[in-house]
Amino acid sequence: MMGFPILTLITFLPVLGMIIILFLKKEQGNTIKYTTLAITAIQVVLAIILLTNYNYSAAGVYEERSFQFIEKFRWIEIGGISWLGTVKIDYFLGVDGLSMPMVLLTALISFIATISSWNINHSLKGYFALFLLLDTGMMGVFVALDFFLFYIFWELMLLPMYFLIGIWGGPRKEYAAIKFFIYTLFGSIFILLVMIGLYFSATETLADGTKVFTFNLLQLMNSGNYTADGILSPLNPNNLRFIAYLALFVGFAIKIPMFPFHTWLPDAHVEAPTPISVILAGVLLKMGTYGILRISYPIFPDITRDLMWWIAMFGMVNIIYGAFVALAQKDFKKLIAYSSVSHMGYVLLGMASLTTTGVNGAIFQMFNHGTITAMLFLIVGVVYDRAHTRGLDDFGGLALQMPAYTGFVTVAFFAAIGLPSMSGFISEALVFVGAFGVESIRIITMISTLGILLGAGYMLWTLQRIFFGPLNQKWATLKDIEFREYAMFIPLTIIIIFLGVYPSAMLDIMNTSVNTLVNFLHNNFTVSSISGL
Amino acid sequence: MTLYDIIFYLFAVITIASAFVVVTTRNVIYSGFTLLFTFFGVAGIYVLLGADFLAIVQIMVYVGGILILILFGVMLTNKITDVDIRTGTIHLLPAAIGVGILFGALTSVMVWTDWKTEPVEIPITTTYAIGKELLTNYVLIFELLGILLLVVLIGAASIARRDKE
Amino acid sequence: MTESVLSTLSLIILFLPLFGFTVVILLGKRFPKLYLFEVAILTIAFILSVVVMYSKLAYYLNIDIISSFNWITIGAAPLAGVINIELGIKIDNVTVIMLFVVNLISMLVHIFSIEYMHGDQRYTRYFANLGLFTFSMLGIVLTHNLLMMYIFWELVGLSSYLLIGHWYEKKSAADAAKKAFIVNRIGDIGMFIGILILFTHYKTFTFDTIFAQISQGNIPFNSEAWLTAAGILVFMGAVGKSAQFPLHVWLPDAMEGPTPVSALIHAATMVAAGVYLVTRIFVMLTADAMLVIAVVGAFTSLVAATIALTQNDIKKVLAYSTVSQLGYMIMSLGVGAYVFAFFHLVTHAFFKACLFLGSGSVIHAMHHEQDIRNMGGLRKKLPLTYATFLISTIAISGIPLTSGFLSKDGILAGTLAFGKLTGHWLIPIMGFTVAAMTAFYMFRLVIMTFHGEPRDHHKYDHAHESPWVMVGPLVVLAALSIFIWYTPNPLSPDAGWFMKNWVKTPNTVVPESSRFEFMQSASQETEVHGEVVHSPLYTETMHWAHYPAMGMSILLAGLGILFAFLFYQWKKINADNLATKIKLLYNFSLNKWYLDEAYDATAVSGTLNFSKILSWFDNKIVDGAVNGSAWLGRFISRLSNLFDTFVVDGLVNFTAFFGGFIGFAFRKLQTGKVQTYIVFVVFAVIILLLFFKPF
Amino acid sequence: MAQVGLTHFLVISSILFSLGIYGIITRKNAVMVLMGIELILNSANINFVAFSKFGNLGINGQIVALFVIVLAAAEAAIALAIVLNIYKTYANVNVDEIDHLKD
Amino acid sequence: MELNNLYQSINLILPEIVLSASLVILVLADLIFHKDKRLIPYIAGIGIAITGAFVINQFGISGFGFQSTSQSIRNYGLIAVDSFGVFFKLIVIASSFLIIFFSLSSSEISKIKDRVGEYYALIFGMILGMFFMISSTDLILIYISLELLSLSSYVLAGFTKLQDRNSEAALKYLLYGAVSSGLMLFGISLVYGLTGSTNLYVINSLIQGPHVNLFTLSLAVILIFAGIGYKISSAPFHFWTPDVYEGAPITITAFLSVASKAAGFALLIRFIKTTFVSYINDNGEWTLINVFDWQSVLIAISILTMTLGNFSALWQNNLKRMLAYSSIAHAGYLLLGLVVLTNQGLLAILIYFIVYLLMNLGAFLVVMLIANKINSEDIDDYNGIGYTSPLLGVSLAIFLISLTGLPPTAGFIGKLYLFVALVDAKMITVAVIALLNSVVSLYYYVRVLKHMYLSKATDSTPSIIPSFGSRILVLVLVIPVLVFGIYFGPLVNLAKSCLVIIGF
Repeated sequence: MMGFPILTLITFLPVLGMIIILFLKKEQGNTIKYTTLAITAIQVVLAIILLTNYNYSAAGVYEERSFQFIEKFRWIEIGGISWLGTVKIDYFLGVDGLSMPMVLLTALISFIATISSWNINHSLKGYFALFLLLDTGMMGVFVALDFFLFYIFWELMLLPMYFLIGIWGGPRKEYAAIKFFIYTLFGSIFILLVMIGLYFSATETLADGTKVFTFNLLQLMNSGNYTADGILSPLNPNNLRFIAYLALFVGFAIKIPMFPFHTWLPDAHVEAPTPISVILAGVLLKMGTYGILRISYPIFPDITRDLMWWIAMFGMVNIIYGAFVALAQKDFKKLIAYSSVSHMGYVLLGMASLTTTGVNGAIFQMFNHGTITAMLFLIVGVVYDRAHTRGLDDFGGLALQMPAYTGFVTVAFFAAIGLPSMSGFISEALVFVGAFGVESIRIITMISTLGILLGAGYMLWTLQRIFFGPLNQKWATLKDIEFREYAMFIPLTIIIIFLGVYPSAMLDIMNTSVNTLVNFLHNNFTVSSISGL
Repeated sequence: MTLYDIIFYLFAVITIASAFVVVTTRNVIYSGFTLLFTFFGVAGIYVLLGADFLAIVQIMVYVGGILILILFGVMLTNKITDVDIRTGTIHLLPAAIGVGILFGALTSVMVWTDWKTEPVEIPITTTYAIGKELLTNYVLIFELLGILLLVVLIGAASIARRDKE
Repeated sequence: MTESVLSTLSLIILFLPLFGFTVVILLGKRFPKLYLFEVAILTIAFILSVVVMYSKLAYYLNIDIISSFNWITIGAAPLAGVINIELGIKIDNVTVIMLFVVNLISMLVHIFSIEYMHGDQRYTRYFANLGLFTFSMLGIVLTHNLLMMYIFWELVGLSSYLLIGHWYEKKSAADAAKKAFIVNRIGDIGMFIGILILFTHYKTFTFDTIFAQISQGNIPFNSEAWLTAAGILVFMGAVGKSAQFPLHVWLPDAMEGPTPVSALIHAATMVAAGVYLVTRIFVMLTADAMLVIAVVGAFTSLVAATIALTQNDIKKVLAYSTVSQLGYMIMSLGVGAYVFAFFHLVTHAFFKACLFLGSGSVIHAMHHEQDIRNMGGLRKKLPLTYATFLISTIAISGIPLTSGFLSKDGILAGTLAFGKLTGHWLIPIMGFTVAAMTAFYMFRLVIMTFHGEPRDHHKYDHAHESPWVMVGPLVVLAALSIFIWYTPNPLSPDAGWFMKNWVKTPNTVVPESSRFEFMQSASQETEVHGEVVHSPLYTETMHWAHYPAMGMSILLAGLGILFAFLFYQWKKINADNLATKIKLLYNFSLNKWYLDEAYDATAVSGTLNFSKILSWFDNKIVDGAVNGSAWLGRFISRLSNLFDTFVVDGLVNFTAFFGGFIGFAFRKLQTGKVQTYIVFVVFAVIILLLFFKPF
Repeated sequence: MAQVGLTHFLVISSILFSLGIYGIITRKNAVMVLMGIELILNSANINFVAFSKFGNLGINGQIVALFVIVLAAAEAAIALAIVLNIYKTYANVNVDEIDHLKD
Repeated sequence: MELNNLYQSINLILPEIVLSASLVILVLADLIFHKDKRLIPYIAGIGIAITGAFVINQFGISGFGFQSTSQSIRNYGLIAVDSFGVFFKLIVIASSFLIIFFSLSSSEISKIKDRVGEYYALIFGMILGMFFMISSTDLILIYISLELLSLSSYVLAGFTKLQDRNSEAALKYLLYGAVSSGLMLFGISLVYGLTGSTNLYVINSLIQGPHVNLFTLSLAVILIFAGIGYKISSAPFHFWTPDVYEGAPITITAFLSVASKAAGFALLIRFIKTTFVSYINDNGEWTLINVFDWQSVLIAISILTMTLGNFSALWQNNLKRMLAYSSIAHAGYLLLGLVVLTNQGLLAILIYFIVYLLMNLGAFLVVMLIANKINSEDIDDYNGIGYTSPLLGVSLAIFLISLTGLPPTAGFIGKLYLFVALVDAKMITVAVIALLNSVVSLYYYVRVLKHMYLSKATDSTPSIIPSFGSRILVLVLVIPVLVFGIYFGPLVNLAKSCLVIIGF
């Protein structure tokens, strides 16, 4: 299995699909749809193959040999001249416990989103082409182990996203699209800067013993690789690691989105077409937190240790703030959007704890939020397709009209509330357990538990406003969900409940890596001269 | 106060005064003709600087060429009928300020800089030397100027000529 | 039968209802008759539970059967040590008795519902949800660890939500369901934090492990304050579930659900879960924690009783009496009368279920009339219902020869003893007052419903006795309210097997320094395991308290009943006049101490307004700060139509706003007049010259 | 007044230069702007010649001046052509009125 | 001066000679086939191709040409041939070659086919000027070649005479250019006075001496910079750019925006490096002579330039004008490479130029093809054009994204290397400003995409099917933009081999 470049395949398969689609005619709408469906389906299959061949005891994180499905070869090589060493950039893919869940998530969500894209009605060709391009970008971000490659994939998503929101979006799509674009670009320039800074701060020792600057994330995690005078080198007494960390964090925080960088999210979500909202909430938001775990944490453990309290603080703010704002929303989709803000707060909180349970919880929460919020947005989509409105107060009594739909809604909502026996509960519980275990952020954790209550508040209120009470006669003609929509809901429902009952299925994947990561965070880069806060 | 000085001041006054008129008079024709004196003045200064050949060229090219060209320009771009051709002015204030400062800067530079000066020996005639230089050290530029003139010729023609439509 | 078989059986009992639920919820639409399957399942479960109870009590009387497995394996975590999360069940006497009670009542309710819910448009769904509830409740009963407790805790919350909201097209029902869930959540948060404290310190959720640790003096973060906190916080869960003040407000509203549901969930079982939880953590409660619990319980029971006095909705009265009785149980746990609390839990489950089902039967007969002011004289029409209802009322009022008498009397004695031992006399006083009130309002209910003349003749004429599927359960439950099942001696339960053998006060594990001295710990245990192990002091105080308590309780109950008759039967005193005389008090009670209003005014609207403010803040300030804030944009746009087109152009955004501004400035330079440009060049040269003078 | 030396010539040239700039900026008529340009070139020329004389740099300065004169002629030719073209299009040659290309 | 010296000097200017020859041939050809001039463009193309061949042939050669022998100190020549020069000559050649094909498919040019000979002749004039700008090491030659370039481009700016704006552009360009070069000339005269020489190397050695009047020198330098800055259209000498770019025929605009900018940069770099750098250490860091603080000047100017360019571009509705401003902004970015005063920065500039050549010409090409059809560059006429003419839409999108500098396009690589250079030189703040600028630039680039794709196509939206040749041309530009974005090794290697500036 190792010989076979499965990661490349799973990453670039969509591009292949895109090319195929580009060669199809505009008129062959269905062919295009089914091609996309097939591609994403294969992706899911590949993801499952990955899982079946996955070695649960390999840690990864910072040591190359314990990564899995590694593909590594020289991508860019520029012969050196005296004053500018050789530039070597690797095409370096691999997965470990941190990325595996995300890969699974991406494959799954893309597949579901494809199904829900079925009723996209105009310029299909462009839509699905961009959709697949986006897919590649997302997958790539999660499997890339070279900072440069990572960045390329990271930026690769922007443009398709812009068009997907901007062309197939709602009334204020243009505003939302450009806002998303600008925000994320603004974030990523900081990432770029830090990337370059790191490049000049650490060297990789080649087989022939020569040292060259490197973008290789794993090399950057090794404090021994840093040069004495690199601006981001811990050995350099007046290094800029602290600022760099902040810059990097902002870059990722915008994607999460972390308060106060979250304002692009509601607009983007409200305007985006349903499948794109699903992708956006299901996968894109995770990239922020994933980036922090994969890059900020292991490369800057010193600063991370100093700043954990603040990260937790922001986590708390996200949780509470998001929940409160959600409570006040009148628009179904906006409400869900803000609930995402709240839920990503748990991820931040869990990560901030720097404990195995916490980080496990965080990653698990990333996955669960992916599935649950995806389902929530699909739900919004279903009702919006039928009623062409999202105003919470325009509805009422839909439960009578669409019982099956209501059933799924109930599942999704209670999953979002964090009801035990649903996956959401486990992750949130782990997050709290982990965070509570750390003295310094114990109070923050206690306050954060309010999120559980508020969550129940806005979710149930929504449930009641839309589905309960006497049926609003305006909707007496709405049809209950049909086969295609069952096809979207059932897999998610099954996953949500299965993981709620048997969380180890996911936790075991990440456990080893997370343990390693936490160990690493606590024991490395101790020489840094950062005063902290 | 040697003769040299007197001549110098004479030319200086001619040059500057005429130049002043050129840029201040409102009548295009006038300024066109006063420009003639400026050029003469400059030519005189060349002579004082021992550049006789250059002075000749100055008179021939400027007076004989450029000035005529300019006067043609004036004529062609105005109705011959109206007697005196006036032109308005703009930016007087900023021009005054800017040029004032610039002038100050320049003069101070000119006066306070210790230029690279050496005891002067004036060659008898410069024509031979110039010719030699042009065809040895500056041959490249010389040729290049030739091409430049060709290009200018083509360009000017193609711009100025009336299209047949 | 071996232990493993026993635990297997219990697991079967646990999962049968879930199985039923799954089948019915998935296939219910297609096969409407599936509700019978559900009923059958419950019957089987009940039979099994009888078997389990019998064998446990017969063969393993003093042995706790525990079986567990690793649910989540995190292994050796840095800085935290080994973390593994276990799930498992623990079968002790309390468990099996609860199994029996829950299954029995659940089964009876199922049967009762067949008729009562007949013709409901979500008939099968209803039964499915009942199954789900039963499953969750059994989970609570069986669990041997806090996590599972919490999980099923939430699940009963869910099923109660679904069942209260069964008629969700009624707004009131939907509201009630929501309220129930959210109010419970408040308690749950406390419970969750409590659990976090314990887990963080002990790295396990399992009761016995935690207790063992504590008994070795290893207390959370080495501070007894934390231990107390943990106790109280976990207890908060009970405050929510068992509708203790101040979180009791959800229970009366929950009466919006179908009556059998009220009987099962909001009278007999779920609300008792809180009490059950406290019995589970009883051994780790410090003195302060116990005191808090006792006070909360006592106060709750008092509040509820006062409210119950004036309610006119038959179910509301019962609801408040439930709250009041739950307060009793909590109180009695607080005062250390562990056994009586549990005893009362069981007895109360039976007669309160009976009362609710009886009221259900009445409502059924009266075509969903619930206001007792429109009833009366029904005893002729519904003789059996009346009989059972009366028995249960006597029981709850604590008249001898009933189970209620035994348990209540014990509790009152416990409070009395507590008062004597600790000097907190207020608690017994409250207890006795409540006893009197209880008798009064319960009989008020009976009299107004069944005695006197019918007030609504139309409905009265159509009323008729319910069919056997409904009456049968009533009879069973009424029968179980007689003392004989529990003890041969109608005056003292101590002789009975229930107290003598089955249920014991467990040894406290709390360190000496922070517990009531009358509480005994294993270290001082004098007799073999399985005997009552209160300290001698406590035992004798209880003896001292027994007869006074009994006497007073009978007396007060009698008084209550007497007044009830004076008011409503013989009309010697005009209730309305009295009401008008003490209008203030009357309204206060009638309006439930205005608690709902108070909450709406403060907590609810406060939250909502705050959220509105925040969302405004989000739109205008946060987004605004980044966005160059819409209003500023508009403001500017008035200054120059330039910005107007700008705003319209959809570039309302700080960068663009700012950028537009700069761009605007730059544009002014680009006049199109070449001479102007040249002026700029000249000045540029000058400026460069001035600014970048050589070093 | 001192013995006429380098500085005197330079001052003249700087005056010419300034006047040239002034003319370029202020005169509306394109042709007069061109005259301004000629003034600038002349002033530069004076510099070259003067420097080469007083710096005893041989005759390079003069040669440069020569080139400049040629260039000036060429430039004038082009300029006039363009001005004529403008006149054809706009029927006047007032530079400040030819400002249709702008923001 | 001995003949062999002259002879080998001639060897060094073979490309220029070829250019002049083909210029003359063009003029003659124009006279010969005055009936039908379809052949002319191809003659021009061939001429350029041959020149290119000769330029490539110059790889590796480095030396001075036309050394004067009259005085002992002046053993440096008028021109220097080195790989740096060759690189820029190649840029010029490449862009000229493309421009010829542009002109073939441009409707503007086709309207004046009877004057097409002069058109190409003038273009050759420009090229020749650029070549000498690139390689000259003597202020006089610099001035003259600059004038040659300018004079030809003045004419070309107004060449078509189809719309009023052509003539206006020509006039503005002329006046502005004349003044700038006048200033430059005056500056040169001052330098001449200070050092007694016009040769950069000599000047360099002289200004290292003790007594140089710094104030005078900096005045002179600034005046000279005014001349160069106007060529590379860097603020505050950029004002002509938008107007001229908008007014000139689009082929010329494209040519100016790439080729003459390249020549200007080559000149600036050579001027600074040979005149003001005392020595270069092993890490490729330049040490300035302590006479003029180029670094801070350049920092200020580059930041001003890019900011001004980007923010002004936000407003433009005419695509040509917008691209004009964007080219100003890019001049700012390019200056960053010079700011750091390291070979690394130089490398970045070279790389950026290759990329810039591709993407900017590409953008202009698409704009031109669209303008051919709807003959307007107004952004509102682009509504929905992405749907009706997919090829052009997509390629324009790619070019614009590349101009923004997002992966996976070549534009990203260009920017990346610039920022790498900045960070390496520890100029974080400048880098941040530049990056923020590129965020701003995203606006107006994406605004075009918005109009092309986000607004629906109407019936009036034209569907443009470019000719086969044009399509090929577009692809020729698009594909490298994408490929270099993913695989930029060769790009950088090429640039690396072209860093040698003869001298130090």
